[in-house]
Amino acid sequence: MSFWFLVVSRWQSILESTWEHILIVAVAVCVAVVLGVGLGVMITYWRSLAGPVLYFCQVVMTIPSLAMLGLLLPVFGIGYKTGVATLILYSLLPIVRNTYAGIEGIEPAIIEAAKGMGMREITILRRIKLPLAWPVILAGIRTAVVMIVGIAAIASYIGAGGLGEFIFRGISQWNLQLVLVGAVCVSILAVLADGLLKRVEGRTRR
Amino acid sequence: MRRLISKYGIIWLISLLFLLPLLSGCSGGQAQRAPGAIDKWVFATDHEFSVRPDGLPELLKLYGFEFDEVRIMDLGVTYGALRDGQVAAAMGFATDGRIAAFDLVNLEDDKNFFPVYNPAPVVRKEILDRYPELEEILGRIGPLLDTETMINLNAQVDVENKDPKEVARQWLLEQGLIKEEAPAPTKGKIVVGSKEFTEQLILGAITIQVLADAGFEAVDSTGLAGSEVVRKALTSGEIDVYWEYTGTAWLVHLGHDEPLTDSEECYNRVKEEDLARYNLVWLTYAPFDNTYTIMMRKADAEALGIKTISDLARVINEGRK
Amino acid sequence: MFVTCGGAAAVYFVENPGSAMAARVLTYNHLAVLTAQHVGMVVISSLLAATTALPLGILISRPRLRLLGTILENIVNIGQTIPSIAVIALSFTVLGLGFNTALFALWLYSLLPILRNTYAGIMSVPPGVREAAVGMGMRPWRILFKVELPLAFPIIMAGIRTAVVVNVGTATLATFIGAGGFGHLIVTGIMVRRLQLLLSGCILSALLAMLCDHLLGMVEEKVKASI
Amino acid sequence: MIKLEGVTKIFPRQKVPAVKNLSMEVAEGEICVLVGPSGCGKTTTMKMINRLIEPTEGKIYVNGRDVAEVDPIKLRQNIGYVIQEIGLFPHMTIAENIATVPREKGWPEDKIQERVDVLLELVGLDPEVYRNRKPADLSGGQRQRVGVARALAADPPILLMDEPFGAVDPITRAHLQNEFLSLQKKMKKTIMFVTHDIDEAIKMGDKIAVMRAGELVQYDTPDRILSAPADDFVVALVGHNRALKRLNLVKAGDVARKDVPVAKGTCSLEEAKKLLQADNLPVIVIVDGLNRPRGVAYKEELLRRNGQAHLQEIMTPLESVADEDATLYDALSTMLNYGERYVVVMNHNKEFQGIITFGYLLELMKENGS
Repeated sequence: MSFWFLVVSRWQSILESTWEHILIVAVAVCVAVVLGVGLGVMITYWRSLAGPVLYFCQVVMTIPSLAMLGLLLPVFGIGYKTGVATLILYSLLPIVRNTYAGIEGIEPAIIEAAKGMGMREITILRRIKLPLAWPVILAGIRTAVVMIVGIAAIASYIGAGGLGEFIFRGISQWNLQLVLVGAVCVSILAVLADGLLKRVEGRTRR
Repeated sequence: MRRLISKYGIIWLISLLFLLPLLSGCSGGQAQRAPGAIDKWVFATDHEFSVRPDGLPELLKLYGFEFDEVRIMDLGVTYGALRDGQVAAAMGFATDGRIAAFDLVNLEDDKNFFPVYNPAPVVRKEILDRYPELEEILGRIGPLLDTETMINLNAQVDVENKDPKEVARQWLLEQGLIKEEAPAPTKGKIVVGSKEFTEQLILGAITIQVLADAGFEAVDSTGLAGSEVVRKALTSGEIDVYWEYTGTAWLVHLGHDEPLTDSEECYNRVKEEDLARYNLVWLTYAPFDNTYTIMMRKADAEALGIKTISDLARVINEGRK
Repeated sequence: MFVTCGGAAAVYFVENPGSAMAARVLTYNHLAVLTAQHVGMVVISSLLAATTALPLGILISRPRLRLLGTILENIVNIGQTIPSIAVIALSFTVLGLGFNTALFALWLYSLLPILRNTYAGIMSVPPGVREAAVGMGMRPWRILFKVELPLAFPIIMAGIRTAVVVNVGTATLATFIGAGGFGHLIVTGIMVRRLQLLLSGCILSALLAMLCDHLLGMVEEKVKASI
Repeated sequence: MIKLEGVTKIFPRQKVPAVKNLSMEVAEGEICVLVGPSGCGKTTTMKMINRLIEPTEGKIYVNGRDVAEVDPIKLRQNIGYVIQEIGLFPHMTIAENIATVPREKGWPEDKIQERVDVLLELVGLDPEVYRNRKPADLSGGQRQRVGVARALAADPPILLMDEPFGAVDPITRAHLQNEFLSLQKKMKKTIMFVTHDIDEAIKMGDKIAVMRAGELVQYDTPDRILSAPADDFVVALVGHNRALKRLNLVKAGDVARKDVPVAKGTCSLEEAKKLLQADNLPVIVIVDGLNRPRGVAYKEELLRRNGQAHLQEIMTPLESVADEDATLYDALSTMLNYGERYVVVMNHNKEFQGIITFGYLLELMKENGS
């Protein structure tokens, strides 16, 4: 059976899985952005925390994703939740790092000027720091998204759904076409997400 | 830097030496050998079976033999590994379509090691009370499904890539269980569920079409994740009927620790307990048993005269001497 | 330090398997085999990847092959969006079961970051520096080895480090295709819900990743000092 | 010696030639400065000489040999090449940077090290201090010195310099220019020098080639460029104050009046008055025993005083002085700075060389201008 025949005959389940995949990634990214940016901002105020937090994120990155899924499995149980939790952890590093770098990279004179004009710290953060650091943060989000779209495929193994199911079923059935469907769809998703965020990035830069 | 270059050259050479045999090794794929000429007994299994108390370790103990090597891989890959001759024997599921398609045979579990997993339609009591004819309508299906038949149906989906619904319809027509055209629904709505793998999809499709033929409005809710999910859907009333395996119900849903290895006994005890505890009715069960199985290539098995796991144990143990 | 941690973790888990099922898997012999498999996969595939990606990256950064370079760069970028499990699965369905297939998949997957960083590293050499080298009459080979590669070295090394760390993680997936490794512990642990198995697999593979990263960091320092 | 014959360069996918039918010759030991607005083809012209760019048409000869027939590697190794400070290899030490071409040529290591030290001394950097530093540790001016040293490493007869002093601040630049000129006095290299700064061109060049849109507009001595610009483009390029700029072309030491009254501090006022009467100078220069100027005595002051005093007692310490290498422009600006009508010129040993007065300066310009 050819690849295209498979795509045509199973388009419904492919679409369904793709939607699941998007959903897991989207939920994870949303949570990770809130957490990551928050954490990133926090460590610009408590400098002593910056080292440990960034190191923790670094360590997370070295843990194989399959192992991470396994570790969180007893906590969140089979399925969706473990998948999302894992993806959140993996997307934290790029987002936290870039938030930190983005804010630290702002010209001190700008913040000086804002302070000099009598702006309160919270206003400075909201009106000056975050908008200026936003392109860098967005770049971090982009890295995170591309990465976790791929990791989400592995999360199918613990029942999180998504396009990884095609890949795992492809292994089980020794079926190249099934694997291809999974791989190609994940890859397309990643490229699309990347392109989309790049455009958003371009718009904010302007 | 100059030192680095010379080092680099050496690494390059070494890796070339690695790469060449690798590439030539890759292109081969299927090992060619005469039937029965097995010099090393390699066994393929998935991760779970390799450590479960009712899995490989106890099986080996019961039959009294050892494999030379156990290779662990993803469930389902074992069939292909066996077909390509990369292993001599493998574990699988008894009704998998690939057993027929790949020219494999199930070795008979002559010491009744494996627990039984006969499927039967499970209905909520209240539905059966409302439509007592269901017992007869669905009860007809089970006895017609023996292991051979189920392997064939599975093979049509898994190997020939047919649609489960089409496979089910074809079989039902052949058996004369349904007419060409289903009548317009005159009776009530019945929601049919199933787990997500091939066999369950076929069983679900069969059920739907039989019900439709009998004038019910059969709603398709097949392909729901794993057994926990489907079972929950049944008890909560989201679905009305699905096919469950006796062994699964006994070990998972009813929470017993000791697996049962006799079909009749297992069915009766499950039926009794499920009705009492959960108000679920088990209809007539099918004779096919989707349990673990030990498989070999048909050619190898015939050449070595192996039919049962005991035969296998004997051949291996004799080969050692 | 990593080795000590890993050893301690292994010993602890072997001595306290927590259940009969875990005890069956967690023996010193078995762990040694799994470690050998995992390390073997990672080391061989990484070495192969480095030795193929470096020359290739250098090749496509030559001005005459600039077009090829841009094309290949795009292919690599798209290739990196393919999930690791898919690469393993694809090579498995084409090449069949086993260690060599895993090796091939890992090689292919670590090729990309190294190739990309080699190319990017060489392209990042300031044009003024390259022009000065050409203008002074340095021979092309000497420019490559004395100017371009030393300047690109940190970027290339970053690529290799990324590749190896990812490689350690991807190698855990090789257990699905019968190539063993720490993934065996993890998958078995997930399958039969035994935390001890799971943890031992996680900790060993994470430690291996950190160890590799650390060693490569040391190599980087050494080489940097020597050029 | 560099000779270009009908050289044209058209870059791929471009219609307009970057360099159009250019012919010129740089004599041995001369500095030829290519000057013009950016994009006029001056850098392209220069890069064709060491074959970083191949000409579309025409021939280029270096020391009488057609460069197209010389192995580009050999060719380049015998042509020093200086570009802005960015051209230093950031990962190599200063010594390694300088040693690049000698290494390429396969010199023995001890000779290379010796050469590196000599060159570092030559460009005014202490070898002990700078040999093992990296370019990043140096200031812009120091890096530029290293750039020059590197180009001179294998003692090439020809130097190509592409805006070599472009990236440093004006004060450092003037410093580097002066040093380089005095170096060139000893080296006598044939130099092709590219800049967009007309002042630099006037200061550095023996000959200036003004280019516009790939064509040679005027190729002449700086003086002629200033006094007889070929067309409006050159006029605009040199600017409206070209008369003032011409002062840049004359060295103070070359024109300073030497036939002026000089006296020792122990000289009596009466004698000094006698010396002064012969001339209309505003001051009399007081020197010590080694002919080094110590101060001046103003004419009015001298004439007002009577008696047996010595010159020493009415001496004003020396302020308005210029080096013999300083241009008249510098001399004039010194005069203006101190509000004086004279400037005393000294050589490098601080010995008295002569004096330039404001009136004399006007006379000089009148003579040259006609």
